[in-house]
Amino acid sequence: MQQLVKRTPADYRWVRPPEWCPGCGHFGVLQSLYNAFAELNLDPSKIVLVSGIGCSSRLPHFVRTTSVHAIHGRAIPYALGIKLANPSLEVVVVGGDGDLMAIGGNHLLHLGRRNVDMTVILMDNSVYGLTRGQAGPTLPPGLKVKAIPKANPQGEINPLLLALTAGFTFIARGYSYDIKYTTKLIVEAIRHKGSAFVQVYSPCVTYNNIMTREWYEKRIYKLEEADPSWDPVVHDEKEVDTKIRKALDKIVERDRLPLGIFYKNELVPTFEERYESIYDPNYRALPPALQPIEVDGKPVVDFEKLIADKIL
Amino acid sequence: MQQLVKRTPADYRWVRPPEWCPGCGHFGVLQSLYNAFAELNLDPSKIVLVSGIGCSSRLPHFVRTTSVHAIHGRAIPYALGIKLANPSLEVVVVGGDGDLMAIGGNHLLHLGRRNVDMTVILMDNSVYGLTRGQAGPTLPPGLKVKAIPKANPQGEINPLLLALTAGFTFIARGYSYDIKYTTKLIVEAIRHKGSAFVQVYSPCVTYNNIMTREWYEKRIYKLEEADPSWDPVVHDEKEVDTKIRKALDKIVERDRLPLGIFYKNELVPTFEERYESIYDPNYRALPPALQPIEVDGKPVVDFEKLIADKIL
Amino acid sequence: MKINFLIGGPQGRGVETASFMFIYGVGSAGYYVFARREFWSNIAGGRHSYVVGSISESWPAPAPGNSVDLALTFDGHAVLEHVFHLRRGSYLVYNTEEDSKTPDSYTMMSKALAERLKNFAKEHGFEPTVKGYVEYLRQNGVEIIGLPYNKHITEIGRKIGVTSPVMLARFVNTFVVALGAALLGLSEEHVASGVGFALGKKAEVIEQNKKVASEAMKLVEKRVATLQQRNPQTKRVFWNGNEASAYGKIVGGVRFVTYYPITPATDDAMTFERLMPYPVSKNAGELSKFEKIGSVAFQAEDELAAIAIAMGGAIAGARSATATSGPGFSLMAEALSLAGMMEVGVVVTLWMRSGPSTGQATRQAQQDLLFSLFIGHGEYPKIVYASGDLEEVFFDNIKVANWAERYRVPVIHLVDKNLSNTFAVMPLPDISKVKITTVRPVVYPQTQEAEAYPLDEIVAPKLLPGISNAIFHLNSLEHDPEGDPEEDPVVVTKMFEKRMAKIRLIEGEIPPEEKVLYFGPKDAEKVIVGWGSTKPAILTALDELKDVGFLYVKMLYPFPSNIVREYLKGRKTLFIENNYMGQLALITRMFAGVEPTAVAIKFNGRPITTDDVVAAYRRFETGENVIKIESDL
Amino acid sequence: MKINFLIGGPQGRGVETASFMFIYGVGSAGYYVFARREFWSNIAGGRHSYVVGSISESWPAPAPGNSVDLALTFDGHAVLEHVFHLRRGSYLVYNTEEDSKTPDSYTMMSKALAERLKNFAKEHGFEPTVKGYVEYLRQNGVEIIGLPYNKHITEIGRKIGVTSPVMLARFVNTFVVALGAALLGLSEEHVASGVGFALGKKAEVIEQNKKVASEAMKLVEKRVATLQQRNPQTKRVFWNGNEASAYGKIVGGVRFVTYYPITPATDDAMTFERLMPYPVSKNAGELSKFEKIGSVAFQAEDELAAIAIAMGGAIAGARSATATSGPGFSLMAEALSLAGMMEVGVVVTLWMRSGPSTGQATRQAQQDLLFSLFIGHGEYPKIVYASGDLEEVFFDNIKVANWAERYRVPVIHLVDKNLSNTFAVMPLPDISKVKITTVRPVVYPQTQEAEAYPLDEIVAPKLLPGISNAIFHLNSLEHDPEGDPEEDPVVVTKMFEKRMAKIRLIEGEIPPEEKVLYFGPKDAEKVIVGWGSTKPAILTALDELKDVGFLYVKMLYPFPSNIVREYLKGRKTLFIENNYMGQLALITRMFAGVEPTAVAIKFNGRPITTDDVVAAYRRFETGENVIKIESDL
Ligand SMILES: Cc1ncc(C[n+]2csc(CCOP(=O)(O)OP(=O)(O)O)c2C)c(N)n1
Ligand SMILES: Cc1ncc(C[n+]2csc(CCOP(=O)(O)OP(=O)(O)O)c2C)c(N)n1
Ligand code: SF4
Ligand code: SF4
Ligand SMILES: [Mg+2]
Ligand SMILES: [Mg+2]
Repeated sequence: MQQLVKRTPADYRWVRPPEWCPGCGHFGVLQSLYNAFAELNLDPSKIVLVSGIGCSSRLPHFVRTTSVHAIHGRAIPYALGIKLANPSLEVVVVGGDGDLMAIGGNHLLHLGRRNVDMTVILMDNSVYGLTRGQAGPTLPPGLKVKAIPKANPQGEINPLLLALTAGFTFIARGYSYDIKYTTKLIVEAIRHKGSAFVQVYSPCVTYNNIMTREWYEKRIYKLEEADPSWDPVVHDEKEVDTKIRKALDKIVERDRLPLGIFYKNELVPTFEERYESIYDPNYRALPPALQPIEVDGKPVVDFEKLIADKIL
Repeated sequence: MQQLVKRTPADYRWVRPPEWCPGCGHFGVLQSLYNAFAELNLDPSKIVLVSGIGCSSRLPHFVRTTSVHAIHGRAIPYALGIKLANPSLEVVVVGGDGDLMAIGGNHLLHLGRRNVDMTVILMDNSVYGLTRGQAGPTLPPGLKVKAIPKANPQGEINPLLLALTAGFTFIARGYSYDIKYTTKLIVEAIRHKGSAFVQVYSPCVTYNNIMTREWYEKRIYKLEEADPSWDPVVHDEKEVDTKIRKALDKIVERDRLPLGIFYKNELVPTFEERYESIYDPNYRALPPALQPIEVDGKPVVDFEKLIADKIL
Repeated sequence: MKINFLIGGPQGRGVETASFMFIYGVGSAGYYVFARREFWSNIAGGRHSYVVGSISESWPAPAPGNSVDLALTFDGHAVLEHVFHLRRGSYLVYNTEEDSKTPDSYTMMSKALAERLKNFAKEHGFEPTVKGYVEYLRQNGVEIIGLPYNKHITEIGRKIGVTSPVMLARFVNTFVVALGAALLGLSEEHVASGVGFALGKKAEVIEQNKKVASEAMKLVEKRVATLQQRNPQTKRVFWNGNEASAYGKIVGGVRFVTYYPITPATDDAMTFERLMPYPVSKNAGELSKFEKIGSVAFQAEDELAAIAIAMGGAIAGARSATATSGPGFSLMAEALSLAGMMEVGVVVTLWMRSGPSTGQATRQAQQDLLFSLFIGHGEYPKIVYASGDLEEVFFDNIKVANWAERYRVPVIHLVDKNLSNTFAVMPLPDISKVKITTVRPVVYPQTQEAEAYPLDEIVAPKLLPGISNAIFHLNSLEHDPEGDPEEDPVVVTKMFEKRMAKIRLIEGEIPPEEKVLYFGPKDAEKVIVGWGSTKPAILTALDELKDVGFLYVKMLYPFPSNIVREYLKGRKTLFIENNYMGQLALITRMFAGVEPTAVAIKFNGRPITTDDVVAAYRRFETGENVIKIESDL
Repeated sequence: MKINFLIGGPQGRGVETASFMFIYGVGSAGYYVFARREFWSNIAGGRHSYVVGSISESWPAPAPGNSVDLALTFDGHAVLEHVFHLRRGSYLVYNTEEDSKTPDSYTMMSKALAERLKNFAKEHGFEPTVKGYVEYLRQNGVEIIGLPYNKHITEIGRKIGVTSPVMLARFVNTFVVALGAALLGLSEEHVASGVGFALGKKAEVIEQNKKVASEAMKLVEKRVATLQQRNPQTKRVFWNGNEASAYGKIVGGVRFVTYYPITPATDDAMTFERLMPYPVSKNAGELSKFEKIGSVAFQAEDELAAIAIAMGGAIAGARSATATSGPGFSLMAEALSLAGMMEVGVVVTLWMRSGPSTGQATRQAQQDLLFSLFIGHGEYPKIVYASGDLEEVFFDNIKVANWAERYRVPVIHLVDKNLSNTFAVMPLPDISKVKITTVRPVVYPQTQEAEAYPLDEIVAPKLLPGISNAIFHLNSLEHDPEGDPEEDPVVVTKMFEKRMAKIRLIEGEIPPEEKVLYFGPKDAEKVIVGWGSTKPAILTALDELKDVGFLYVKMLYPFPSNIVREYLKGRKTLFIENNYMGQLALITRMFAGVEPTAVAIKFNGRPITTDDVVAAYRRFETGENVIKIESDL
């Protein structure tokens, strides 16, 4: 039995300090995560933070929760496996634009359509920090950031549009230097029932000399401040199409960059719910990770019954 | 020197017959392709058809053009390499929903943002034909097609929404039993300057017993027939946002399924154009595949000049 | 008694159903059957496919050779495909309505085969028609049962009130099977069992087909044999290799299987999926209160995800596996290296097929041994283990799941297309032999930090998220005991050695009899060495080849060098493999330092048969040392 | 004359710039420099990084050992990291302002190292402070140059009119380098060259730093050596291994390079990209009308795409390559198998690093040899070739590009982190030796069908889309000569053998001297065997180890079994490798059947040094046969 404790952000701080460049946007995401975990008072042994490879993907090492620092681009499937085997865990993926959208783009796409109840946080700096500054998939075409030999000849992908295409049922955008706001979005994302996606603009101070703090602060605004009637939540099946269209309208904005929650729909059944109804009514009560599989070395499944229709 | 000939669809027919199940939707795509090549009177030795693996991906073997039948999910990068090395080739990718959107989803996503001048034709039957009928990524949730043991627990992805997210500058949808219409779309796609995407509903008569000819014919309609004023073309930079929003509006329709051209924008520079302006002004005149690299075994590049700034 | 049979016809038009009907019918009479399916890598289109097998009163049934006693053909194309698989005394059942057809008229026949057939006819001076080839066979002592199929079926249809051509066409399966059954002296009742089994649930269809069978059986009077009802005195199962694998997983406690569809692996995972939820045994302790339990069977977006999701399942605490074939396995290289580094126990059931690349996707090969041994960048411990028959496939699935959990390393379980498409009526495995060895997780009384990689234990105590109350870090980067990134040369050396020490641990703990088996005379001067699904053919051949031993290697990595060296010391060796390079021979030299005497290789996509083994051995005795096998049944 | 030096400090704070300044400065005085960089796998955060190298009057400069003559440190942390890399007679330059700091106060120091240092201090009875360790060193004969850096820099700043702390902090590089230069008796003018080279374009900055250097040089009077201006009589280049590779590609006609960023491979591709467009030589035939030509350098979305795009480039007719490291290489397995099957010549430049998995991403290893040999499912021909120094890296890039085109197989070019981060001032390679062997494509007068896989030629005539006027099908499935899917057993056997025949072709055509090199006395009883970047250290050690031979293997696959067997016959062998398994030793046994006598292995992420080779050899002489090397410079 765990004691009932009220945890503080500091309770989620790991003993070793972050190894990021001073001023890196990722610090803000880290702090927001500490705050969000504290606000939700989550048991750190029941959270699994999963990441790939990148400066951003080092984040789990600075957090006092269970974590899996996996390989480049595959954080989502690792997280998915953990969640499906034990749906009672709180699973959160963090990663960079390179990790989650270049090499890992396909998994992001296919997570959304499953609507597994977990959260993905994109720490977007439009460059590959850890490999020294190459163009990330969110870098607009024609920009020549510091370390690349020529201007970027490739176009950019809008992460929120991708999330919507994928089928994420919670879609939000934050800004790493606005820790309070980002905390709030992460709290909502974790609370959301279904696959949640949060893009956080998280500038790389070492390699992205164009999309800097100043650059962002000239462009960002908050959805609910610009339009106090903004309500991204689908309250009724019938609203789905309108809310999607409204979200799209904001998502494709390019000159100014809205922050906030763009879309939220808890009426879509989660994968876990669908799995329970289609495959196994006891799925959530007795998921794979919680099943005993033997008694004194003997299988718990009745083999002869299982194979009855194959016996001559 | 090639003779100037007017080719007929039959000129693109390979000696060996297709090995698909009788009635398979893929026959319609094949015929449309023959027709389109003939209409454009393309030299079959200058077309490169590229595919991955699947029933659909066998298509190149039934066509009298140069072709590359590659591996599952990677048709796009193979095609991309061919096109970038020799931009004068007409490169067309064909593949199934499994090939281009499940295992190959990431390459589709990243092709669009480059806007390389080539065409991708998705032969969509919402199942994996060649591996005997598993759910494809366009199969709606909850459907139990013939060969899968349980209803589909995963959601679906809308290929056109994905194409728009990716940045394709030509987006269309056809229906394989309407060969005339599909021919037209393919002709337009090949003519388009930039990355073109054509989804063709192409029923699998053996494994998809739900999304059948009847099923589609109850739902499809043509954009320009429903709305004679429909104009998907971006004629001016300023129109981009409106046209994207209009396309989105149609793309997200779910109860009825519009066919036609959803979006077309030739104002976005192609990758080849950008590459030429950023990297190498002679790129299209003298692309990698056309460059001599030696004279009598000696390099054509002046090494000492090339390395001058490194010499002490 | 031993009868080899073959059922062949155009792919996708009922050959498979006919085979099931036939095998089940024979099985229901109390016999054992060992059969295998050959088919083209496309869904339909009329390519030729067939099932070849043997019927026996005892188990193991002998593995087939390069010719059959009885060939049941659907069409003239099938006759032509098997002209060289018949011999004096064989029986051929065929449709005389195709007599006038030529190789060229079968557009789905390989041009190369059509050429060979035509040349053959020319050389032997007969007409290149079905009839010509049949006559040739008859002259060479093959017993021919030629019947006008459609004429008979139409007549039978009339009798039972069916006239629609579509429906009549569907009777061909039953018609052909019934002819075969009659030739084997099988009773109508057993054919009826086969019909019932193969045609599923529709009562009317079954009744009609039973009548078709009954009428068809009257058409032949000859007898190849007389299979009388017998009592095998043991429970028997009719299944294939993919299924045996899935049942093994379920019994072995695997509760998490991921897959991306690929031939010939998919049916392993899909059987695991189809059987869900699973009935709970009475002696299941706390679980007994549930009537059924479930698992996770998950179709991933690709194999990169399939292996990662499976590893995620293992990290969370489920026994996890993924089933794939070569192309998918290639995509798992990076994750397997991670499994070694992060210390995650996961099973990859690798259904090998003929490569390289897409190759012959539905054909047999053992080409992925070396790749399995060294897959993934960097050095890390793993287990590579191969099964050779369906019983092994079943039991080995349990073993490898135990090992993955015990050693927390990736385990590559090598099986192949040949096993996947082996259909057998065989004794039900005795699961009283099964032992599932789980490792209990640590559970702390209160949430606390824990070391995922303590340096003082080769395999760390098991920490599970959410279950252990432990806060711990798993890491793909080289790390310290707490799992944090570390590049200190002393720590990284220890960590590397700790991981690699698992190899010795595995070598020490797994008993020799699970690594290699030796058959034949103890002191044989000559030894055949093999692995995987060549086992039944080699064992069957041993009956004929006296004085030869058979060293059968199951554990490929860590390679049991000492044991193998001991067995092979001072003997002449013939390695027999379904590949080009002689891969087992290579690793035997690499690890055990033993110089192979000769290698027999077959790489045309077809399995090695009993006749192949015998012929290869004869050539070996004459001093050949690279023996290429080219038979094609 | 030979001087080993080291420059160390917190990562991301100018150590690299200082090293360039120093190396260029020394180089500008006419010397050769051979240096390598060690750094942590994160961008900043203050981990310790350093450059270690040697200065010489001739080339090749000797490879460094496990200690240095001169250590230039930025901070106390750096001193502590190198306590054991100094020996009697070494010089240490350090900042006395850090005297009072302890290992624990350097939070970015590995805990394990801090522990070891503290224990050491305790054992030797001194205070665990920077001062304590420095005193210990002094007592052990190390010459100490301790200065209060900031105090001096502030003073110098005042003199030259700079007071801002941020700007003063930037002078540390130059300050430290100047102290070192003074100790080496280098003239101010050469230091100024280094400053100019390292600090780029801003004239003001350069001027200030020159002044800083000039002032700093006055602070030391001691001399380690006196490097007088000399004339090396040859053109020299200052580059690193990644750059040498990129120049090799460009010269070798590679015009299509794809990459997905990964350490330590990216700079190969990015140099190729940065240098574009390339100047055209005067003797370039029809090309001479262009002043510059371009290529395609393409950043892909992942390595699956990178290799596929490169192969696409090759199919279209460009010489194509992709550069990667272990994790990316793992992702290329499936495509490499396809390259074998479809017969596409593509080069993978594999910059190995320490694994498994992400491992130590910026550290050295030779762990991917076996994986390279057997990567990808199925059996197919390939070439695996390794380079051992920068000159080889340059020339081998040309060779492998030739071979990929000639044999139309995938070529894996093995290089490693050690080579990538070797910085050398060395003779400019003599490109008069270069021979580029292109294959002209078929060009039909009119569009026609053509066989992509004719059975009568091992390597088919070259067909290029759009260029050959040919209609042809390339295929991942087993195919007939026209490239259409085929499963006929006879055709597939021929096709398989035709592909594998390339192995013999390659073996026969490539001359022995490009496969292995032998150094040392012809009749040495004992032979060191090695491959790749251990070459300079082994060669340097040979100077000390008399009577020992060195067999250096460059061609790893097809393995030159006969040649290796010939060289090793009857001799005792010591294999020296930067891995755990002794992979070259394993493949030598597998392919050549030669039993290695002993293996020396180092797997802590650090390269094998000259001292390591000497020590390993001594232990080998005493009969050890598994020699673990643990040194850490
Ligand atoms: C398969 C593979 N390819 C490449 C790499 C090298 N790599 C490490 S981090 C990284 C990109 C990091 O960029 P991003 O995810 O945006 O994170 P950031 O550093 O910007 O926070 C790459 C390409 C790798 N580790 N594995
Ligand atoms: C890496 C890899 N994984 C799996 C497969 C097996 N496979 C062959 S085709 C196919 C799916 C085909 O579906 P789709 O692309 O939709 O084509 P369709 O057959 O439906 O036209 C799969 C999974 C493969 N060839 N390679
Ligand atoms: S390189 Fe960029 S992303 Fe990485 S730590 Fe530094 S500032 Fe942050
Ligand atoms: S299985 Fe489906 S997709 Fe494949 S050929 Fe048959 S009908 Fe077409
Ligand atoms: Mg980034
Ligand atoms: Mg499909």
